[in-house]
Amino acid sequence: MPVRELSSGIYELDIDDRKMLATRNMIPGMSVYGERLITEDDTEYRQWDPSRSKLGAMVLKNFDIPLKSDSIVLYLGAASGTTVSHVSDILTDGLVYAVEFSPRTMRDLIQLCDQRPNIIPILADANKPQSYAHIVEKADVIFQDVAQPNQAEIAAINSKYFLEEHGHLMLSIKSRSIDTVASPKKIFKEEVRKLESGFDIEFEVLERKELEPFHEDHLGLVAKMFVDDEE
Amino acid sequence: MPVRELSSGIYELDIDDRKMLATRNMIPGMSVYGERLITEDDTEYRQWDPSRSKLGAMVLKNFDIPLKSDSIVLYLGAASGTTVSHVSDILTDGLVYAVEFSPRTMRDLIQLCDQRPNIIPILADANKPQSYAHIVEKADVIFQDVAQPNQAEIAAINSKYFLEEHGHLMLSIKSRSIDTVASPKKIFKEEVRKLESGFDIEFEVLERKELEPFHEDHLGLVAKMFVDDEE
Amino acid sequence: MEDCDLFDKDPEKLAELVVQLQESSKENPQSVPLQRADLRDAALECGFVELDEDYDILLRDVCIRAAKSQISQTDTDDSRIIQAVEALDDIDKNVNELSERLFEWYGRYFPELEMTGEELARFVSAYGSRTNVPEDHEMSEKASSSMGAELLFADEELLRTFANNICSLYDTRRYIENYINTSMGSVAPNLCEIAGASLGARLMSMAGSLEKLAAFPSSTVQVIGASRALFKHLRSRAPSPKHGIIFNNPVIKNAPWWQRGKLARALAAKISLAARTDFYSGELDPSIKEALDKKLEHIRQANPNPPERK
Amino acid sequence: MEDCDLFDKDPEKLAELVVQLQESSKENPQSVPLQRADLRDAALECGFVELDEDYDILLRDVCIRAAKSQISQTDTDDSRIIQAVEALDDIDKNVNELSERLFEWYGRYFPELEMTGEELARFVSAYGSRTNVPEDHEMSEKASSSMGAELLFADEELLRTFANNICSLYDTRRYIENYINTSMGSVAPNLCEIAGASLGARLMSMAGSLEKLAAFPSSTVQVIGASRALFKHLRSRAPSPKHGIIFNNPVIKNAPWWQRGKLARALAAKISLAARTDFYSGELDPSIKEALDKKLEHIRQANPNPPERK
Repeated sequence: MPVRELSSGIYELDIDDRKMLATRNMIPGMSVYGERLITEDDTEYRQWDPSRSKLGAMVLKNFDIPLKSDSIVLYLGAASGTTVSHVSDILTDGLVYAVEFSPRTMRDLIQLCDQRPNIIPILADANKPQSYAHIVEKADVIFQDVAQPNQAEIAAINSKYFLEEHGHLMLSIKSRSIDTVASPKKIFKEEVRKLESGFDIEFEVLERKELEPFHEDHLGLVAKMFVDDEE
Repeated sequence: MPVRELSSGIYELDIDDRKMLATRNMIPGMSVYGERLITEDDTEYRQWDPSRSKLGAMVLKNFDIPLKSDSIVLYLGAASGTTVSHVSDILTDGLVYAVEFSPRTMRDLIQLCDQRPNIIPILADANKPQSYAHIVEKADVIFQDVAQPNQAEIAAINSKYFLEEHGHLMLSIKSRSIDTVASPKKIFKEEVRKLESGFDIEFEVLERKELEPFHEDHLGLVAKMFVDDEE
Repeated sequence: MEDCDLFDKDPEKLAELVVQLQESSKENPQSVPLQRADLRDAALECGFVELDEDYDILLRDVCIRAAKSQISQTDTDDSRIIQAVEALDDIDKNVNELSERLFEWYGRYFPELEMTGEELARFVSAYGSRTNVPEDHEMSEKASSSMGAELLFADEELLRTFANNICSLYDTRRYIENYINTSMGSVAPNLCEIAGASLGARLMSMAGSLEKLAAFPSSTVQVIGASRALFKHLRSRAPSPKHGIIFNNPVIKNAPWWQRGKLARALAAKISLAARTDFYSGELDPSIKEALDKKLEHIRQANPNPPERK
Repeated sequence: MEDCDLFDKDPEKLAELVVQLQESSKENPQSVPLQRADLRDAALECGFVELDEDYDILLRDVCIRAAKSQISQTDTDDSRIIQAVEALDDIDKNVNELSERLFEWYGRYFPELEMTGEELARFVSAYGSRTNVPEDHEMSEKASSSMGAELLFADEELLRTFANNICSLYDTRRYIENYINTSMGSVAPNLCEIAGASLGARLMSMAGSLEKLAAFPSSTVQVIGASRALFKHLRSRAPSPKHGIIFNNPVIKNAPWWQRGKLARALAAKISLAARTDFYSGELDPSIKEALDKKLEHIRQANPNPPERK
């Protein structure tokens, strides 16, 4: 079975002539959310379903994924940990701070944290980064997937607090959380404009693509902060 | 409130500028299937919903309805008696033989018969008229609404047994019971052809109209038997 | 018209007569001539009734009695099993939904429990608050270190009552299953032996009756249940069905994939034969099972390996 | 960096500290400077931990404990009532479905009974076969002349067990209702007085919490529940909703149609005020009810007659 590494810690497996996205399972034998486990050459892989993960979809949409094995990641909108578990697989020497707002969802996420040593759970509102600024350190990558109307603003204030000077912001923008009526294209344009010049920090957008067919009306985006010399 | 008699025992009421089909309630104060009761000039009427009754739809589609107050009616496919109850209202001096095949449905129909003296229930298969030929007399009108593939044939054999020489056959043909794939128009044409010349008795079709918008893919039809001199 | 005297006017007896006549003429279209004496005229003529209205009243009374008596006879052995199968399905569906609510509700107090369904309901019913879990219980450690909230007494009582309801429904479920197993053994012994009690009952339920199942060709028996899944598939997003419910039989389910089609055909043929034997004789015929086993063995031996890829 | 000595390495205490810091800084964006000491560097520098990995392990332990402790605190008084309301809805739905099955099943044996729901379940549970209905029972005549089939003993036992399950669910339903009534009186006394316990609980459930309900403008309170019906209307063929659930309050429901809009606005305003009072003070304030009654009376007096048709 051919295995190809698409990006650091992210693999493409060929099974019965069908390609499958996967990460190496940090806890062999343990399936997190019912996903398939495949063993090849003594290594166990976990299937990564791009239709259940914005990050997974971004991989298949050929984004340059800035995650390395030793990255520090701040993950905003961790939900019950489907994607976080794959990030955890990738960060064999790194750490992911997983922020989630709903106590009910955090309950499931904590069960995942109990098994995996590189996830740090934080029950908090991503709108209020000051409430977890005591704990979270500077991050190489901020990944954000929150279903709120002010997605760009949340990205900006968290980047101000936590993004390393040369770090990357990865964003999944859901148009329907911002406006249920307006056209997604128009919403995406406006959100990109905000990121580029709408706040007191500015971003350089490196890549942007819609995440269809995996996720309808979602834009994937990777950006870097402009480093302000005055600061 | 204006009341207009559309046909013998069938009324159109004008309520708040909306027209409503109705019959005079034989058992005042009693609603049979949750339909509305309206009293005007000491007479109680029962609303007759054409979307729940093929016969009701035929009235609103301006068919010439051959029912008189003293008619003898053979009703094939009586179901739980929604339409039969209105026929019973119309036949103040007549009688309706109500044939139904399903014991479960007959249970409900019998509750109706217990209240109304002019309905005679018969639990039998309309495909086998000989099984109720001991009981049923010659009828002025045969009304048939059965969801079976051989609808025309059932009409023919029952007419042979029970229809008066100058009596009327009223038929509701459901195309989807005959063929789920073929076009309703084509099916209706073929059924009419069968009635006109497909059996050892022949019918003269007096009126035929589709029952939309009250019932989709249903044809309403009124016919007379050709009286065969040899017989 | 002297026949009149043969009958008395007892509606009960007349109703019996009507049912008998109906039954005896049902299968024979020629039994009743088209040109026959009009019953109403005859009754009036011979003075059996005096007035038209008397005839109407008597006829209606007789026909209502006849229909009622026919209805009461529809409670056949197979129809009772079918009712039980349908009740079982309803209980399954509803007990699942109630169990999910219990899972959500009790999860606030012991999220680490990882139990669902009956196991969860029995646990909550037995212990209530996780502080009541005995030390030697395998969940004891999880209970003491749980992130769940403290369960107050009033809520504990509520949750236990609710869990008891769910346990009772699971008990009833089991009771109905036993009923089906027992009844199938006497009502349809051959079907029971060939298909198993549960699958046999379900086939009868989907066909509508043992009589209808017996009338199906075996190719139909093979896909019974698939059309239901097909509707479900079309309405919701359930996966599209490949086979009828007979594929739940271990003979098929545990077989390698390349043998399944052939085994299913053989099984369906014998199920069909078993249903017919049950309907017409009602006696267990061990030769059906013997023939089936032989046939299945033959198929297995003739197809030991998967076919080559084309 | 001498601060280090102030803390010991007990993860439990550190977790408490984390939760405290989080709570205290939540509402104040300026409380934490952008340029702040890196906790990891500081911890390593002052020797609080020796290695990077030690820091990771400790931090994770502390954060998991903090999150768990925050979760266990989410079991608030209003959230318990909301759980009960949701359980009530689930029980309603499922007990209805099970009752329909009992109606269908028992109908074979006593179709004339004309009972449904709890009444039917109590009847079947009490008598089973209709031959057991006592002579002085109002159904006695119908029972003896029924067209239903004879109920055999095995089926009777099954039906009674099933009916008992349904009765127990109705009992639990009532138990939960009482729980909601009692709890509402202490958790949200004003909301309870103005809207009634059941409607008040339902409003909280739909808003998500007492806090959220208190934050809604009264115009929103007036239509809570309508959007739910709207979704239902869009998905299935349910009728389109006209009003929110506050229209279930007798004040509105029993009013003539031309007064309803005005009364609903007044009621919604006071419900909103009541929710706020409950959330911020928790004490019953009788003046809200007095003001509401006055306002309602005023509306009734000012609009005695239906408006003229245009």
